[in-house]
Amino acid sequence: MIATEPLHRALGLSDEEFEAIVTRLNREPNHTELAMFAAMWSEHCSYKSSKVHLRTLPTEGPQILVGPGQDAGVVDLGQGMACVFKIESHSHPSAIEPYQGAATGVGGIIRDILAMGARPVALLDPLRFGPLDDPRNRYLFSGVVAGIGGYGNCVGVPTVGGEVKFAASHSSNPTVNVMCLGFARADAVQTGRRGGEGNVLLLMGAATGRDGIGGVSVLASRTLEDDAAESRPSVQIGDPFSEKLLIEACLELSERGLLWGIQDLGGAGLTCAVSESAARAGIGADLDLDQVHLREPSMEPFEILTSESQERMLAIVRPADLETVLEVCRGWGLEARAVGKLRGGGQLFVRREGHVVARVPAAALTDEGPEYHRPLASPPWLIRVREDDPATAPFTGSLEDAFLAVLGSPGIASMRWAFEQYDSLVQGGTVMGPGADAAVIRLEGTIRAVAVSTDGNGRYGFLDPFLGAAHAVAEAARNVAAVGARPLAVTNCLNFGNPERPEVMWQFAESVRGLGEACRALGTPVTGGNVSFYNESGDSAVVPTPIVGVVGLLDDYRLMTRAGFADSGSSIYLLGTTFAELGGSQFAETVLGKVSGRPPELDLEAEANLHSFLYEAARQDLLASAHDCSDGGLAVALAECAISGGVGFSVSLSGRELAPHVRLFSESASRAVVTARSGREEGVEQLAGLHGVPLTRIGLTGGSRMRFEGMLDVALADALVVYEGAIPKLMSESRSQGVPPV
Amino acid sequence: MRLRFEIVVSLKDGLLDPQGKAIQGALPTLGWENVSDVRVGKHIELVVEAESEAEARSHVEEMSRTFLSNPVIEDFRVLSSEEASAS
Amino acid sequence: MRLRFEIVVSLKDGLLDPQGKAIQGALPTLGWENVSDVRVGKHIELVVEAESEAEARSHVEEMSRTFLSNPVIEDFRVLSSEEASAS
Amino acid sequence: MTAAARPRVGVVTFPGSLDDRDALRAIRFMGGDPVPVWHADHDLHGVDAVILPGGFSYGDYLRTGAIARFAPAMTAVREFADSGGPVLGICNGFQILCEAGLLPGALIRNRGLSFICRWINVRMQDERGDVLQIPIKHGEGQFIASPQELARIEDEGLVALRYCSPDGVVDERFTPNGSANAIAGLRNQHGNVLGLMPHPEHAVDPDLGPTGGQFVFEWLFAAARERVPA
Ligand SMILES: Nc1ncnc2c1ncn2[C@@H]1O[C@H](COP(=O)(O)OP(=O)(O)O)[C@@H](O)[C@H]1O
Ligand SMILES: [Mg+2]
Repeated sequence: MIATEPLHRALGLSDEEFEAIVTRLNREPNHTELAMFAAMWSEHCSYKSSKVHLRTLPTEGPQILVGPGQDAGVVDLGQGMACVFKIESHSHPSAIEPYQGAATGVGGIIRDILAMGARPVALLDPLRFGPLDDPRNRYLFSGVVAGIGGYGNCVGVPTVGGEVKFAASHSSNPTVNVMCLGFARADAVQTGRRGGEGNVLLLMGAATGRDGIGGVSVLASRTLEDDAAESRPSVQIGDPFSEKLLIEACLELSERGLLWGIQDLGGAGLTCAVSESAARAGIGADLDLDQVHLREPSMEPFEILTSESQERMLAIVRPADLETVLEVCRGWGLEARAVGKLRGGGQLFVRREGHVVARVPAAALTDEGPEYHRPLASPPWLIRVREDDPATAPFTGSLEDAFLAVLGSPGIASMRWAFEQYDSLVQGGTVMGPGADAAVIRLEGTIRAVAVSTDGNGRYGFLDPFLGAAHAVAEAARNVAAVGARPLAVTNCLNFGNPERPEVMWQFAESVRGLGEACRALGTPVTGGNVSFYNESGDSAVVPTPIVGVVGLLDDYRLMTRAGFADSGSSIYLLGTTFAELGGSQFAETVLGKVSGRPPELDLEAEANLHSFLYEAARQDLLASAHDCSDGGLAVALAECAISGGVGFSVSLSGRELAPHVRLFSESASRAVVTARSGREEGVEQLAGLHGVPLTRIGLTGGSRMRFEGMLDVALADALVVYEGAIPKLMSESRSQGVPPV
Repeated sequence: MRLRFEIVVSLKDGLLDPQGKAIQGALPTLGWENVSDVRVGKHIELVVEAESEAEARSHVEEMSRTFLSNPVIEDFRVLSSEEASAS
Repeated sequence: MRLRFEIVVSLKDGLLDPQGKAIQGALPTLGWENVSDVRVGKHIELVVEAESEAEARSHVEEMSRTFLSNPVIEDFRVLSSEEASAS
Repeated sequence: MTAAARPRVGVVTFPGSLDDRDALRAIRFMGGDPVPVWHADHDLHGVDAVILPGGFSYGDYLRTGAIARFAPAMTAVREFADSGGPVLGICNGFQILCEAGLLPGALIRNRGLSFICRWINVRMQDERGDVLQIPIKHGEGQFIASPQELARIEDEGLVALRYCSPDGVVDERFTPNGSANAIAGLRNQHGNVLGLMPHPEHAVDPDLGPTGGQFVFEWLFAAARERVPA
């Protein structure tokens, strides 16, 4: 760092941004104020590069109770209940310290749900790493998984789903996203209530320390170069035990009507929480830093204001309730201090030792940040990559070898190694846990349940960011429909490289366009999400990685469908149509060594029809099993049905116009494999007709082999070894790369 | 020669130490009101086979830095060494 | 007076130490073939306020026996003490 | 219904208990009267039986169960146990019972170090030798004891459950955490205190999976009824 560099640049603000602050304040900001602006106007907090694109997303629908703009989205589950959900990225800290980075990511997203007044009931963890032949990637993978489990298990929120994918571009840039769901009574959802002049700001939970200072500006709003070591103080240690106490205390306060409002402390710490609380109400606040419970007494005002110490919440409390609130906190063994008050007049006054150390309009921090239309340019190399269609490449190898190779590829193989490290059962609501198309969580005391899935396909995003994002929505919704639920709404985490590069910005804009189009067509509005930029090192950015979480509703979880073949002698149907689509497929990557061509086309109407068929069929109890068809194509879908049910099959895949390997491994969208309950075949066929879903009876379940007539024939037991054994085998040398966390 | 080493790995100053905090929090109710500043780290004991004490120590230092601790969040100290009996 | 103590809590000899074993198992693949007998324990640092060093030490011993270690499986050692600065 | 028919079963919530609400729900599901007990309570509200639930009391940061055992409610639990009251410790509850000396031995990090959440099979160590399907979910469930203690545990027949294969074969390969002698659950000499690593409260409702846990609640309720004259 050059000694003469102006402070604002060191803090990540551009000269123009600095000028804007001066104009807004009518004077130069002091250092404390500058630090507050730098944090709030960082990419992570202000969404300055993404806002103009995110605005195009569909956000409304009768089922949406709360859309974007709050800590988390909320959908109506009927019967007075609501589901609160949100996804967030913690990739940057995880790249430096995988265990703690992932652990604190879990803690952060849980507090977003809590800030809506909901009990956190489930976690999902979509993850991306570089290939596992590199020990560093194994270290990151095992550290992140241990960290998610370490925090989630101890805080008592079950981790019920997620996904893990591998790609070279994630080698130094792992993607760590965590989604959390909560349940609340619809009328008890906290929505950042307005008004409240004179109300007390109560800081609850952990002491504020120096760790995590500048997390948003240092870690999440820049690329990570070799200065990773300097980012150290931004990495924090999670304390799930304190978080558990925080959850129980907040829920008790909320149930007893003692909260006027509540806000989590995440990026930009106290500055963000206080300025948002004030600005949302169109007022100001007094904040007294002397009242903040510090871990290190010598902290500077700017440190206290921007510290991102974990396990803290800011409650807004009526003065008359203060004593009772403090008592509740004491009961849970939680520290709580009144640190300020909301006041009229829009200004945020910050005091330390009796002096005003900062005075800024709250709204200037939260709402008046910069907004950029960054230049876009599609990458020139993409044309060439797309022209190389793997479906036209000759394939003369053994279908059986190809099948086993695809089944055992890390992107397809069972992730039991990871998800068995997660408590998926705590809270007693898990009707279906990890390893299924979607996780299913029941609402206590009812037969209703929520189904949820997160998805994203990096190869598709790389080859066509528009289609990639649309496929992510389609696949996540298809997974939810496959268990018999009606998809309701979407949350998303957009993981990209440096937005100042036109190529990356183009990828981003295209992804948002794809996301919007798919959400509109499938009737699943976007309720919120998170953008994570600067996921690159050197000049290698992550492939466009939009992760989509879809939440759906099951009226009666006893009618839920499972993927596994349930018994012998059932008719197996393929729903949807198979085309010669190997572009970006798992087969092309694993067997042909190519990530090229165009991703499969996506007919969103056909997709929507498939979904309504699937949840209608479940509701009418027509299906013995249902499984969506995606990565690895029909061959993998059938194999997974057989492995998960422990029942083999025999199918005949017709379609002379397609080569056998294309019939097996094409990843054409909008398909699913179902079996009919015995005697309900006609019902299945009729319902498919009614919904306009193409249906082909391809064979029967039974036996202990996977038979694709005229193509290949593999023992179920052999396939099982490949499918279950792949990840443990890759990870076995790595068990102790790095000291296991205490 | 075979030398036994003791190594302490502890969280860097300034980082939250949840273990220390939990112990600290429990002490007053157990009647230990006069105890404070609790920090918890790892204690690792191991035996190194080397030509000299200096060589063994340099191995321990390197192992501690690259494997036994995570320098992003932890510091380590090599406490002591002593001749180890044959195992 | 305020005294800082260091305490080591380790699994009793003869009991299997899963963490030590895991580290031990990983060392050869990392090129440390000359390392053996790895044991992992806890290192606890704390400050005691007392009238005398002897009194402080007796507090630490008792706390270690009744709370900081589980005598069924663990041994403890009070390593050292030193005057602590006021916090 | 009379108290005898519908036993009142307390569940102690410590800071960091996680499966307490699940235990309360399972008690109700199995036909008992669930009674929440707070760690700071000095008495057990006259319950007929008590459960120490799963979770991470006090974060389990020092040792599992090490802090929880000093809670006021534990004094009451100890008195209750000494007077023959049935006490069931599940997972963290088992760890607390060992720390408190109400059961022998200790539970340390799993053999493979990782947390394991999995449906497993355990074999009852009684004449019938039923095999129950119950989930485990723990990072520190490896039971250990000194050789003499282990011999005493076996001699006195204190082992209540052992990990086994689906058809009941007890073998190290089916012991997920490396426990000595495949021990999954233990009782005290009087038979009224039972600790186990598997979670029976997550295996009672057929809507959610196998129901091997019902057996454990039936034992607890029977023991409670035996104490309370109808
Ligand atoms: N990819 C996205 N799509 C839609 N809304 C988004 C997206 N990313 C962020 N948002 C919305 O922008 C707002 C700010 O997000 P964020 O800073 O992550 O919230 P928080 O301050 O609670 O951490 C939220 O309402 C969020 O839902
Ligand atoms: Mg938030």
